[in-house]
Amino acid sequence: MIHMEYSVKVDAFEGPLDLLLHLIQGLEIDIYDIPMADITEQYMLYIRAMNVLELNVASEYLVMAATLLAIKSRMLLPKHEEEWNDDELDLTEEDPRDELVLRLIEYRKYKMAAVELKEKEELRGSVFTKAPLDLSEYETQKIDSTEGLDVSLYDMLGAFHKLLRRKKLQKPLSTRVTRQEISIDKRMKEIMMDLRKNLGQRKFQDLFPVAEKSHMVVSFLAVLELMKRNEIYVQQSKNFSDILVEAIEGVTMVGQA
Amino acid sequence: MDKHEAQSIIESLLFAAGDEGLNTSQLSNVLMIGEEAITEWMGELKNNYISDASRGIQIVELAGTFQLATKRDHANYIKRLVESPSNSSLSQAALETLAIIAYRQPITRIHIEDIRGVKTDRPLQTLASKGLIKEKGRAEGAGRAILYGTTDEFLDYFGLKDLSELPPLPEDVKDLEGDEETDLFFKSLHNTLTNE
Amino acid sequence: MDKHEAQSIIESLLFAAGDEGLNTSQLSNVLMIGEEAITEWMGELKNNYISDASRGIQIVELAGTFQLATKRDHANYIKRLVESPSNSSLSQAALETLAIIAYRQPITRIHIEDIRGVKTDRPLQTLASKGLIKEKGRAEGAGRAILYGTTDEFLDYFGLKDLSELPPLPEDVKDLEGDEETDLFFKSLHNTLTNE
Repeated sequence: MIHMEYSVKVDAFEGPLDLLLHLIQGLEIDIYDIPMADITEQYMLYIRAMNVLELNVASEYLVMAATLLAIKSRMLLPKHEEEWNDDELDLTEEDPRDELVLRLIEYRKYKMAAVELKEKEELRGSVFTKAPLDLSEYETQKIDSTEGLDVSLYDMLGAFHKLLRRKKLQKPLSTRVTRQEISIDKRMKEIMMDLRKNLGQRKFQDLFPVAEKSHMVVSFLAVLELMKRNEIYVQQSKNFSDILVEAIEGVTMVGQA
Repeated sequence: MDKHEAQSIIESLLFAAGDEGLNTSQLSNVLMIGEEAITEWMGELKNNYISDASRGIQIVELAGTFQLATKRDHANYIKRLVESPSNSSLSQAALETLAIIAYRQPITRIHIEDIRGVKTDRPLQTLASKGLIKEKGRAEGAGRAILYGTTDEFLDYFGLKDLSELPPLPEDVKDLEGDEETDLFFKSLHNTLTNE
Repeated sequence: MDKHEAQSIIESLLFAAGDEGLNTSQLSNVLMIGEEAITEWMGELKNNYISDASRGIQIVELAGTFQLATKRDHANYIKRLVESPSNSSLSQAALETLAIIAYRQPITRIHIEDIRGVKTDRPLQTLASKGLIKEKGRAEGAGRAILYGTTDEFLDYFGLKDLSELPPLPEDVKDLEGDEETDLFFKSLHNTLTNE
């Protein structure tokens, strides 16, 4: 569970540039004069932390780490010996950070634009339009082929999206939920029975025999409740291996069941 | 709430409700005003729409529900709109109908109308006459309703080899009639199970 | 045709067209009135709807068309009555990608990824399947990479008349608002680190 929780939260970053912007803001430093040692240290700290948390650190983050280290070391190099062409020197001397700064500033523009788009999305969402009327009674002629038609797959997808955005009128409550619900209590008993029949142990996924939403939800809640009541024990030996569910009373219950 | 405001809210509610309309009890619930008062107001409102020459829509009462509809006087203009040399493109109605059929085939007209919330005779006719959809059998059950599906012409026109080349629907719209909350939960649960 | 009548006809036409909307040239054809006059009228009409407190609907301009829509003030009443739509708002990744495409179109995936600093296949797929972006040709050169651009549905989705209504691209902003989710992450990360 912990693993899942964090992998959701790391999505809060939209990549290494996003992470860097966050660090720059957190450290309250000037984006045009980034202290490379500090920022690199901070950045590496987070990369390491992601490793500690066993998060999958995308390769882009590692590439950026290498870039930061390279810039840092270039800045530590002694300045070039004065060369014969003194005049040119000041003009051509490049700050190793320039490219990174440009990238950060460029990315930040679109990150801000995305915020504005989000506001517009919300505003638009509070205004409701309606479906076109069926005007078949007014129709007289039809063209019986796709000839001259000028629509693309994108037009179709756009129309579909528009349909999905339309607000639907609520159906009367009576027609809504009629399916038979199974209770969590009942499912808990079933699960315990099931475990006993299988020498007190089953794979987690085997506790979801019915591929029906409500049943799966109830099964899941039943498992949680049983864990809470210390009636079962859930374990996973390593990432991605099977999750095993064990009855805590163990095999001794088999005889009594 | 003054009368103007109530009138304005009723108009927007009826507008959003579209073909399904709203009955007195729904209006009463949303506006938190007694049903009797609603009935009285609606009568008055109906007259207002009719007598106001600058209004192109009116309130009609059908099977106990109130709906907005265009005024009959304007039928000629709507006819002209339908007949006007259209921009060689499919209407929004036809496109969304086509999308529903493409992703949910085989599917009946009733089911399509459930999803769209409006009558769909005309779009179906248009699409069939252009050879983009066709009858693909009959549904089980009493009505033995026609099941619609897309044609080879459809694939051809959109440059698809087969239906599997249709772009996948975004995760969040896959289950059109699903209950969102369970969907979200179901999805993460499903992911957990299949990741193991 | 007097103004009242014209207004009434336009209202019924817009009502019939629904979210497909009508553009100036369609209105001009049906009403047999020059486009300039239509433009002027529509401006006036838009104001009428807004200033009339007893009207619950308004005229909005979306993706180059005029459409009727409910007034924003009534959103809360309508929400009591309708199911929330099945599609949720766009993810941060999708919004960023869309912003880049909107301001830099036509643009290739590689170029977008250069700007964002991360892979962008998934957001592009989501945006395309929602009909918010489309292929706008191919780039010159070896790979002939797909060039992406925004669609009419993009404009509609964000309530824009046309691309010129996009807010100017923020130039150099000093402060980015930290969002809570990230902060939360940092906090728990910090705790984990200090526990070691």
